[in-house]
Order: sequence, then C-alpha cells, then structure tokens
Amino acid sequence: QGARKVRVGLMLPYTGTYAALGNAITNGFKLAVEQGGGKLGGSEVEYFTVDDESDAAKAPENANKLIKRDNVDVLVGTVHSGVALAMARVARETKSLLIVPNAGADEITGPLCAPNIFRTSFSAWQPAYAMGNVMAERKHKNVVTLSWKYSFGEQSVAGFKEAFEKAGGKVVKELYLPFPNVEFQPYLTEIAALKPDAVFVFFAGGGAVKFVKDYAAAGLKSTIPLYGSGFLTDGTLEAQGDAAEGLLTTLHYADGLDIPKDKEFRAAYASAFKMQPDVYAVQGYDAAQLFAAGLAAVKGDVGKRDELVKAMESATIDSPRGKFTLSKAHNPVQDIYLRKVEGKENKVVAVAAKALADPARGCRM
Amino acid sequence: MGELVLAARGLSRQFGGLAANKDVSLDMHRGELHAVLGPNGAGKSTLINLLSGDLPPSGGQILYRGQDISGWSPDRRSRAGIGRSYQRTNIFPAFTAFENCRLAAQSRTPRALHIFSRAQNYDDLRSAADRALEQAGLAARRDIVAATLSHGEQRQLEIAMVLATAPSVLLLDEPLAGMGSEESQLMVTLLQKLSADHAILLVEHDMDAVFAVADVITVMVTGQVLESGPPDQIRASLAVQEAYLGGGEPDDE
Amino acid sequence: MSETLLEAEGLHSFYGSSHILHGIDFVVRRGETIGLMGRNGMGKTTLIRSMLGHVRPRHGRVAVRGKTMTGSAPYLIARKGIAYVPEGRGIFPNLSVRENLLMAAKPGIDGRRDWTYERVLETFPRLGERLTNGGGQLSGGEQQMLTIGRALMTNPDVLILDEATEGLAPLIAKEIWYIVRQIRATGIATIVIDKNHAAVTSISDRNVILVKGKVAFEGSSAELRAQPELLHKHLGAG
Amino acid sequence: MDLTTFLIQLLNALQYGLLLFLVASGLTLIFGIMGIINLAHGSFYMMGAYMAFALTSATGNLFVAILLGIALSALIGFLLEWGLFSRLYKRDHLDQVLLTYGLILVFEEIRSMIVGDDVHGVRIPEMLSASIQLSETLSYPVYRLFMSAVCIVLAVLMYWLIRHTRLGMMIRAGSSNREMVQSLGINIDLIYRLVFALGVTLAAFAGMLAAPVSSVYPGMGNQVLIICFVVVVIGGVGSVWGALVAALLIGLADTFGKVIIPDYAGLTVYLLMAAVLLWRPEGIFRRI
Amino acid sequence: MSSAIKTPRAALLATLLVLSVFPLFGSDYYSELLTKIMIMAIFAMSLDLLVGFTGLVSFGHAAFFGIAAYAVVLVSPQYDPSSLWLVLPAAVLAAAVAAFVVGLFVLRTKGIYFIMVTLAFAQMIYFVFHDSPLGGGSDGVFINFKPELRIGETQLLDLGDAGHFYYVVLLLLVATYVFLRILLRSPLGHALAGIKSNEHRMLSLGFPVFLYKLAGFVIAGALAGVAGFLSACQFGFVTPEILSWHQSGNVLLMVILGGMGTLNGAAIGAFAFVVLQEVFSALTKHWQFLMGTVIVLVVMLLPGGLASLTQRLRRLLLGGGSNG
Ligand SMILES: Nc1ncnc2c1ncn2[C@@H]1O[C@H](COP(=O)(O)OP(=O)(O)OP(=O)(O)O)[C@@H](O)[C@H]1O
Ligand SMILES: Nc1ncnc2c1ncn2[C@@H]1O[C@H](COP(=O)(O)OP(=O)(O)OP(=O)(O)O)[C@@H](O)[C@H]1O
Ligand SMILES: [Mg+2]
Ligand SMILES: [Mg+2]
Repeated sequence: QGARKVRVGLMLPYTGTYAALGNAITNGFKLAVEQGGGKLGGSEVEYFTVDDESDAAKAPENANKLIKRDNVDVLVGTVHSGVALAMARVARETKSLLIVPNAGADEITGPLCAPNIFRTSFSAWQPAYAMGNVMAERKHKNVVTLSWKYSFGEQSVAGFKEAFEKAGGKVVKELYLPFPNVEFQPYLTEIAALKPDAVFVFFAGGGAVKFVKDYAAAGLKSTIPLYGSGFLTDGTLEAQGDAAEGLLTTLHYADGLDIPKDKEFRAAYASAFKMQPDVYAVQGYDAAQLFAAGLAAVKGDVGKRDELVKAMESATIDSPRGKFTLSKAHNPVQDIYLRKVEGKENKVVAVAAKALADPARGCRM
Repeated sequence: MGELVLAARGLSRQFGGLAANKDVSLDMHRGELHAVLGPNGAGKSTLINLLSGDLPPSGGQILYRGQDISGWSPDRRSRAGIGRSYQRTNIFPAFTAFENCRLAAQSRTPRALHIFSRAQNYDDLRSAADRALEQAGLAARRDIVAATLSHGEQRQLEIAMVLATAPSVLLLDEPLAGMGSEESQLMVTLLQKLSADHAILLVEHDMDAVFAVADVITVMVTGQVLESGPPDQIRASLAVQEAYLGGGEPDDE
Repeated sequence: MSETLLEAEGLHSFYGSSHILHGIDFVVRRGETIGLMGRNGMGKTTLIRSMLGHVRPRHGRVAVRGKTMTGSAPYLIARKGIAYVPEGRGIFPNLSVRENLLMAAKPGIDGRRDWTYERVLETFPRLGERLTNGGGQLSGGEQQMLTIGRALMTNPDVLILDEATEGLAPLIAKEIWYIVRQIRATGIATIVIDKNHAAVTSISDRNVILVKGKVAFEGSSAELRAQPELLHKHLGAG
Repeated sequence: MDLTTFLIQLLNALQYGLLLFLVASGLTLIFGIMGIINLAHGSFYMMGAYMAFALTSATGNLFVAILLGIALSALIGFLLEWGLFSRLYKRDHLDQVLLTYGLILVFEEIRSMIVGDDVHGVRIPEMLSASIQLSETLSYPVYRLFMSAVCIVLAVLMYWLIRHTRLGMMIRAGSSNREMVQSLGINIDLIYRLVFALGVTLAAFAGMLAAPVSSVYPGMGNQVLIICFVVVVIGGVGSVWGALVAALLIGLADTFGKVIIPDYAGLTVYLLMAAVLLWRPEGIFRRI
Repeated sequence: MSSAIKTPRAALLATLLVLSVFPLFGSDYYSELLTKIMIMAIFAMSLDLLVGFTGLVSFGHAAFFGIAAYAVVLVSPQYDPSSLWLVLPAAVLAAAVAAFVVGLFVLRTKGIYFIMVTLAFAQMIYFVFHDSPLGGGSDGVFINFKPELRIGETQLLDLGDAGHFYYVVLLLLVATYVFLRILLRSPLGHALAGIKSNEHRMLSLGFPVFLYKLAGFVIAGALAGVAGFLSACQFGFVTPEILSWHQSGNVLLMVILGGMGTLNGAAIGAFAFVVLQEVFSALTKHWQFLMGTVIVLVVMLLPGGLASLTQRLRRLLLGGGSNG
C-alpha cells in the first residue's frame, strides 16, 4: 500500500496569456510537496501535466487525458473559468477528485458542487462582495462598473452590486467590453462624462495593466477613485508602474500580512524559484496542503474516497493567507483583505470581510 | 441569308470617360460569318464582352432570336447557345486538353447536378470533347496538361472549348492569334465549314483569313461603326484603308 | 565578323521529364535580325527562355557577350542588354501604363538613352491616351504595344520579340517591322518569332527553323525563299 | 451624449484608428503589396514590444531601444525571407499560411524561453509623459497624440514609397509577375528580401511604439493579428490609403459601437467588414 | 482532376481494418482520442471539399461545426436522452441552413476577400453565442444525456457509451469519405474542380457558377455539421470557443498540413495535428516550439503536405525496386 505513488494531474495553462499563472500554481504546489520531503500527506507523488492552453473547447479532452490516460488520483486545475467549469463537469461525471487552485466561477462551488470537487482559491463573488461593502463604507453613492463581457466578469460585478446596493449605494451604469478587447478609451470618456463617485472594475493580466495605465493617463485617477477585484493589481504592478500607486483592491491575499506562515512560505518560495510568490502560488500551495490533509487521513490509500473527502472537508488549511476552512460547498471560508498599492506591493490595509463564505447558490449537497 | 439570330441595337459601354462602344448596331444571321475589324482599342473585344454578357452595357439592347437578353447573366446566355472564345487565353490550366473540352461539353447536359454518377462515364461528353479537339487540330495533344501546352496550342484549345459547347452563335475574339500558319489554315477551313449552320462573329487582325471567310465585314473605330458591308466594299473603302489597313503591301523590299 | 552578343551551344532543355530542346546551337551577333520559326510547340519559346535563364538547360552552354552564363539569374542576363517581349504579353496589370513604362527605364549598357518615355509614347500614340489606365484594362493590342514599349525602355542591344505582333492591327504591326529595321541600323540585334513568315523574312538577315527541338534549317531569307518547299514542310505555310 | 463627449469620442476613434493603421502597416506591405499571407505579423509586433521592453531596460531610453530594435528586426526579417519565405513563392499561397502559423508557435515559445511569461510595462519617455486637459475630468496623454502623428507621417511615407517611387512600382510588379520583372534586369529577389525586412521592421516598430500604452504580455501578437488583416482587406488589398481609411473606419465603428450598442460591441467590426465587402467585394479602394 | 490521386485500395482497407478493431485492443483513452481524430477528420474533409477541390478558402468553417453542436444542445431535452433520429438530422440541417444563408452572402466575394468575409460571418455567429445566454454564454453548455437510437422499446445505440459512439463515428467517417469520393467524380465534382481552376471560364461556358458554389458550400457546411454533432456528443460540452476563428484556423491547418485536394490528406492532417500535439505536449512545457518547428519543416520540405510523403515513399520504393 505505501509503495504506490500518488498520481497528481496538473491541468494548467503553460502557454498563452495565463502561462505565468499556471507556472506559479505549479510552483506553489511543488513547494508544498518539497517541504513534505517529497511527500504529500506521507505519500510519494508522481506528477502528470497537461497544458490546457486556456482553451475551453479542448477542456473535456484534456481532463480526460489525465483521468483516463494517466489515471491520476487527483486533478488540479485550472486558471481559466470556462476550462475549470468543463473540468468540474468531467469530474462530476467520472467522480474524479478535483481541486481548483484559481478559477473563480461561482458555479464550481454553486450548482456544480459535488463531494469530489474542491476549491482553494475563491469565488468571483467573494472579493467583489467585500469590495461592495468597502466602497459603501467609504461613502461612495453612485458607482460605475466596468469589466469584460464574460461570465467571470459579470459574476464579479454581480457580487459587488449585491453588497453595494444592499448597503445603500447605487450602480448607475454597468459597462462591459468584449473580451479580450483592450481599447478602453471610449469607456474612459463615458466614465468621465458620467462623473460617478467611484469606479469598480474587473480586469486581469495584460488587460489590467493597460486599463490601470490608461485610467491614470486619462487623468481620471485623481478625480474618480478606482477600485477593483484584486486581480487588477496582482502580478501586474511591475508593469503598471506609478499608474497603480494607491489603488485599493480586495482579495484573499496581500503583501505585508503579519502571519508567520506567510513569511516562511515567502522565504521558501523565493529561495526555491528565485522569484517572489504571488496569490496564484499561494493557491497552488494550498491545493497541495488540502490534498495532503486528505491523504494523511487515509494513509495514502486513495481508494478510501469517502474518508479522504471527509478529511479534506474538515481540514483547516494553514495557508499563507491565514488559516481557512471550507464551506459546505468546498469553497474557502476566508478573510478578504483590503489592499493598497504602495511601491510595488499590494499592502494590506484592513480586513474587508472576516471569514467570508460564498453563498453557494444552487449547491445541493 | 439565314434567320436573324443575334442583334446589337445601339449598344454603348463607357469606361470612365472613355466610350469603348458607342451606339453600335450589328446583325448576325445563321449561315453568315460576320467579321469585325478595327484598330487596336477600337472596342471589338468590348463588343464581344457585351454580347456574351461578360460586361453589362451602359446603353442599348441585345436581341437573341427576337428576345431582349441585355439583362441575362453570361452563363445563361451561354446555355442559350451563345458561345465565345477569348483573346487572352482562358482555359483550365490544371486539366488536360481533353478534360478542358469535356468540362465544356458537360455544361450542356441537364444532369450537371447529378451527384451519384461518374462524370467519366458519359459517352456523349467524351465524344463531344474528342470531336472538338479534332476540329481544332489538337487531337494529338489530347492528354497533355493545358498549362504545359505551348502558346499556340493553348490558343487552339481555346477554340476547341467553345466548339465543345455546341453553340449556335460563335463569338470569336482573335482565334488565329498565336497560331502558326498551318493551324491558321486549318482554322480558316473550320470556320468556313461552321459558318454554314452557325452565326459567327469573328474579330481578327489576320486580313488574309478575314477576307477569305467573311460574308460581311464591319469596321469599328474608336468605339463606333465606321463602315459595314460585303468584303469587296470594305477592301475598296478609302476610310477603312486609312484607319486600319494602311497603304500598299509594305513587306516586300 | 561583328561581336557575338548571345550564344547557345548544344542546348538541351527539359520540362520535368519531357525533353524539349535537343542540342541547339544558336548565335546572335550585333545588329543582326534573326527570324526564329517553327510550328506550334516546336520549342521556339523554350529556346529563348533557356537562353534568358528562365529555364535551366540540362546540357550545353549559354554565353552572353562572350561570357558563359548558363542558368544565371534572369536579371543578370537581362542586365547585359537583353530585352524580352514574351508571348502572351507580360504586362503588369496592377500598374498603370505610365508605371509599366517608367519602372523599366534604364540606359543601355553603353549609356545610350535612345529610347525614352517620350519616344515610346510617340511611337505608340495609343498608349499616350491611356497613361493612367491599369495595364490589365488595356485592349489586347494595347497591351502588346505596352510590352514592346517597355522592352525598348531598357535600351537593349538584343531585342527578343516572341509573337510580338499577336493581336496588333496591320498598321501597328507594320510599325513594329519598321522599328526593327530602324534599330538594326543602330546596331541592335533582334530575334523575331512571328507567324507572319513573309514579314519576318522580309526583314531578317538570317532565319532559323526549329522542328521538334532541333535546328532544321539555318540560312538567309533569300535561301529560304528559294526553297518554298522547306517553308511548306516545316511551317505548313503555302 | 453631449457635444464635448461626442468630440472626445471622435478623437478616441481617430486615435484608435491611427493606431490600428500603425499596427497594420507592416502587413499592408508584406501582405497587401507583396502578396504574402503572413499570419506571423502579430508575432513580429509582439517581438517589437518585447524588444522595446528589454532594450529600454538595458539602455534606459525608449528611443535608443527603438533604434536598436529596428536594426535587429530588419535583420530578422531579412534572414526569414532568405531562409524560408523566398522558397515558397512558386507554391500555393496556402503554404504560407502553414509556414507562418508554425512561426507563430515558434516565436511565442522563444519569447517564453527568453523573457518568460510575465506581463511587463514600458515607461513613457519623460518628454512625452504629459497630458492635455480636455474636459474637467478627462485629459489626453501627449504620447498618444505623438503616436498618431507618427502614424500619419508613416502613412504618407508609405504611400509615397509604394505609389511614387520606382522601387514601389517594382514591388507591385513583382507581386503580379516576378519572371517578367527579372526579364527587365531587376533583381526582384533582393528587392523582395529588403521589402520583407521592411515589413517586419514596421510591425516590430509598431510594437515598440505601442509598448508603453499597450503593455507587453504573452499572446499580445495574436490579439492584433485578425484586426490587422481586417484593416488591410477592408481597405482594399494593396492600397495604403485604403488601409488608412479602413483603420479609421474601424476606429469609428469600434468606438461608437461600444458607446451606442454596448451589448453587441464585439460584433461591430465584423459587421463593418461584412457590410463593406458585400458592398464592394474588393475592398474600399480597389486597386487597378 | 487529371491528377486524381489514386490511393491504393489496400492502404484504405488496411486503415479501415485497424480502425474497426482498435477499440478491442487499444485502451479506452486512446479509443477516445481516435474518436476525436475521426471527428476532426470528417470536419477537415468537409473543408477540403471547399479549399482543396473548389478553391474556396473558408476561414469560418467552424461556424457550421459549432452551430450543429449547439443545435444538439438546444434540441436535447434536459432530463431524457434525445433520439438520434431527431438530433442528427436537426444538427445537420441547422448547419446546412446556416451555410446556405451565409453562402448567399459570402460567395459573392473572391480570393482573400472570401477568406475574410467567411471569417466575419463566423465571428458574428461566435459573438451571438458568446454574448447571449442562448447557448450558455461564454462558459458554454452541457448535454446531460447523450442521444440514443431506439426502435420501440429497445435501445439500439447509446451515444453515451464510448464503444457505441466509436463505431457510430467510424461509420460516419467512412460514409463521409465514400460520399465525397462519389461526389468528386460526379459531374458536380468536375464542375467544382473547374471552378477552382478557372471560375470565369466556367461562367462563360454556361455553368451557373454561383449555384454550384452554393451547393458545394452547403454540402461542406452540412458535413461540418455532422462533425459538430459528433463533437457535441463526444464530450457533451459545447462552448463558443468551438466556433471561434482558432477552430476555423486549426481545421484549415489540418487540411493544408495533410495536403489539400486529397481527401486522405485532410484525414492525415487531422491525425497528425492531434497526435503531434498529444506527443509533444507530453514531452515539454514548450511543446508548441516543437509543434511549430515540425510545421515549418513540413512546409519547407514536403510540398503537397504529409499526403505527398506516402507518394514519395512509394516512388522511392518502386524506383528502388525497378533498379534492383
Ligand atoms: N476595364 C476597362 N477599363 C478601362 N478601359 C478599358 C477597359 N477595358 C477596355 N478598355 C478600353 O476600351 C478600349 C476598347 O478596348 P477593346 O478591348 O474593346 O479593344 P479592341 O478593339 O478589342 O482592341 P484590340 O484589337 O487591341 O484587342 C481600349 O482603349 C481599352 O483600353
Ligand atoms: N511549362 C511547361 N511544362 C511542360 N511542358 C512545356 C511547358 N512549356 C512548354 N512545354 C512544352 O514544350 C514544347 C515546346 O514549347 P514552346 O513553348 O517552346 O513551343 P513554341 O515553339 O514556342 O510554340 P508556339 O508557337 O505555340 O508558342 C511544347 O510541346 C510544350 O507543350
Ligand atoms: Mg481585343
Ligand atoms: Mg512560343
């Protein structure tokens, strides 16, 4: 029994726009394994990787590659929400164990929730909802939202709106632009004309860099404060330069957290990979920790699925972001931080929402 | 004289400021070979393009067996029996000479849209194609890919393809150009034979050939008809001499 | 004997596996007009293209102005003062008439500029009326004039006319023969391929008849006229 | 929409249109004039942006970086034509599709191996970093206006080169009949090699110039690829003015599409293209 | 048509034989992979009818593939398996109708303009599915139950069963191949070849060229619909990405890579494309580098695509044989 290696399938983007994220998650995961002396919950690990190319059309097939060809014990992936949703479907159908280390689509721990599906990152709803409260508290009344027109963006806006309007604010206009278009100028002009109290956006990666720079260059930054879901300024600060200085965002991770585990993690990561970790690395790291908790409980016998799942469900993950547990729908119940860009860091300012749990709408489990 | 088959009535065609055809009228009868002469750029090819439907006219009418066909598409005119050849060789370069002609013959068959039968198996198409090649003197080169035929042979193929469509009206744009003397001779004989039961419009600069075969000659200059009549009248016409034929035979030193 | 401008020696050319030229010897000297004749498909064009570098001969030698240039890049051969009017015209349909002419303009190898833009337009007034038209919009004969005019713009020492009068009205064709005679006087050699044998022999110094890729006859126009049966046999002309 | 907003949107549209022209300019040359289907155009653009990033970091000055980048990309273009493209001219055009697709993958991975997969920014040079106030809330970065000016200069230069120089005539002639061009004593192979290199350089230059505003990220080349083809084709293949007009039209359609029919903003450019091509099946400025 | 490439019957039969027995020996995973390859082969052959045989380079072929796939979703009831009798014709019909409508517009343009208008229409269709909830929006939709074939109470085929599905795909692949072979040597096929070679002359010979092109376009669209239907059934998942230009581009690449104008080439291209990806991506993170390099090498060294390789080999072997 102990001789058998645990087979871990990493289905992540290694090419294309999200390649850096896929690499960070992989690094985080492997760091956790290395820290366990090459073992996860006492079992040796064998990796199988598939580049999902962030291509939803290929997602079921790629997932099958790991499940059927490589017979992995756990599927870890991915970044892109559309791909992750397809993975969740496949996991439900094949009853494979799935840990989602990033993709925030609400459905994964909503209507699609299942005993064998876990997430160690967040739901789109979480940081956005927290931001809704923050902005209401900061006495903004009329707000314009802007995001790409795809479901993840729409869910972020919905989460924000829910909290913000409950707290008495008003979303005067929801603007969307076609994904992955990055010509923001018309929207900036429109925002300037609408003169809202503040703006809430969801963007990530190259689009986020360009948006933040364009927003500042249009002179809006000083007149209409910009807020966003944390991905706006994560992994992008180097590129955004001064334009991002002072921006407020909400996320389940931040720089300058006063948590020993975080310090230890950062030091280890930096020495192992010669670069600074980011939130994606944390999520990958926690995916490994979560699985380790399960493995430890069954002593590496993945056949004991029920016990494994039970252990994972009830685990408390000692994450660099702070300890968290899982909700009934298997999404982290975690603190959401309010962060401010200072220098090249997303410095924690406050806890925007304490132990925030996703409402898991539509989850029957 | 046979029945009036195709007639142009006051045809004109503008290219920007240039009137390539201006008020051109002309009759084509069955059993008659009608030659059109004129200097380069006189509008002869344009006239053929108008008659065949390759170009829409800017004014005037085209009557085919009494019906106005000015608005018809080129393929419809072709199916109705108006066949044409091109001055610039216009063939299927990737096919053999035979296949070029077979495809031409196929355009006549109503079963063109049949999907579940082999085109190769139609005997009538094969024989029509072979006959056309024979007539154009290209039978020996039947299975050569058209792109690799010599220039003159391609010109022969050009004619063979029109023949394969068994038209009742033939619009021939410089069919002899590029052909050697022997092939030209062959073609002249062929034209004479065909003119018995076809209406033929021949644009050609080879005067010997034209005067040998034409029943009627129309001379065009700058888009307009300069003169029209039997060959003798044209040969004698001073205006034609000056505009087109030039002075006495220059080639004897 | 005057300078040899273009020379082929024992030329064998192929298209794929079909053997087209079977050991052809061919010489062009300064100021000479040569008639190249033969039925359709006998290899006239292939011979020209082999000498100009468009077809690489498998055996034999091509020399330009005494220098061996077998299979050299066509532009190098052309730069030695050889202009080519290909059969079927080689106008650039996407260039205007004016541009077709101007792009080719260059002085001759000895710096001559006999043929200028203006002179070409004088020779072919028809072209002057169509200067801004696209080459592809010209009538067949106008295209032919353009190709000839363009070849002259390079002020060549050897002018190769492959069916250059195809599609030209008799008056213009005569004009071409007149030009050939004129430029011969200035020392320009011409190779003429034309179906009008009478016209060719009337201006040529020497004639070469090709039959199936071999030289079947070579001799002066007078010799050729003296043997009408030759014409009949090799060219089918009466 | 009040008048000021409208005017500003108009400015946005023009500026975006000019930017599109800049990005598509190299394609106008390689695809439009030379007739080579070059899907790797986006890769050259990306290459330029990454060069701007790497060379600016190294030299500390965007303009120095651009000069170095131009030399480098011209060299790359030259070598590519020599080694690969020149061998395909006699083949089916679709072979170029395959080749350039292969190149996209190769370039993208080389980029990943050399510089990694992170997102980077390039600083706007100090002297161009100011903004002009347009309305009480909105201002316009000088750098964008600078880019627009460069685009206009570029358009004029290209038009002049293509239409009014003998070189331009030779290039155009080469796209219709290379053999005949050679017969006129012109070394069309060399000309094509140089022009191809120029096209690559233009694409890279666009990437370098746009890097400060667009940021530098993996896959950025593929994002501009389609829109560049749209620009060239709507304008009428082979026409520099056409490309400029098309780029401006697309700028207008995209900008006002986003404002007026936000829910279908993704469609507007393609609607425009379909409409233009059905109205004029050979683009707006069909060339003779 | 003169160069109609004769593939030896033996090779075809051998391939068919291997395909028929593969599931008995190969693992589940590889059978599924092969299923996917066969689906892509149908898709690629349908495009080859346009690109390789009619000279119409469509850059929007995925639209018809995708529309058929979405048709499966829209026609399938939520809580029951749908009937194959209904879904397959519905999907193919949807694709054919879409091809007919799109064809009416795009076939007015030629050459590069045709490439771009097909792209434009496909992108519009893409955005309709991506930006509207019609087909589940950007995340796509799932089919809960795969179609089945019933006569009375007995279930004959269940496409949810990988084995059944494999043979259904194989059957449709063979049917498509045979259909296209017959089509190509019919008068219509010859006319399409003529259009590829010289459209203008076809017109002046009297062929109603537009109708022929439309017929070809609709047939190709319908066949792409067959592939789209199968694709939807294989994974039960349909996302707007399957009608994006990437997908259209990929299938075009398969056709060119394999060798245009040879049906086998399209199939070989599909096979090579998928298998190379599979192999390379298992080797390294930078697998696209290998993929790109191989593609570049194929273009440079194998004019005529991979299909020409078999011919070269044969010539080499035969040549060697006659010498010895
Ligand atoms: N598409 C076009 N656009 C502009 N002008 C054209 C076009 N087609 C023809 N022309 C012009 O119209 C005139 C008549 O051309 P057409 O081809 O009918 O002459 P043609 O009598 O056949 O001459 P040729 O004997 O030289 O063939 C010419 O001057 C030609 O330049
Ligand atoms: N590209 C080619 N590929 C294969 N064969 C060719 C090619 N071009 C010409 N041929 C063949 O070579 C032979 C000679 O052709 P060539 O063009 O030299 O003849 P020609 O004497 O110029 O005839 P014409 O008077 O008809 O122009 C012909 O049989 C022709 O079919
Ligand atoms: Mg004419
Ligand atoms: Mg010849």
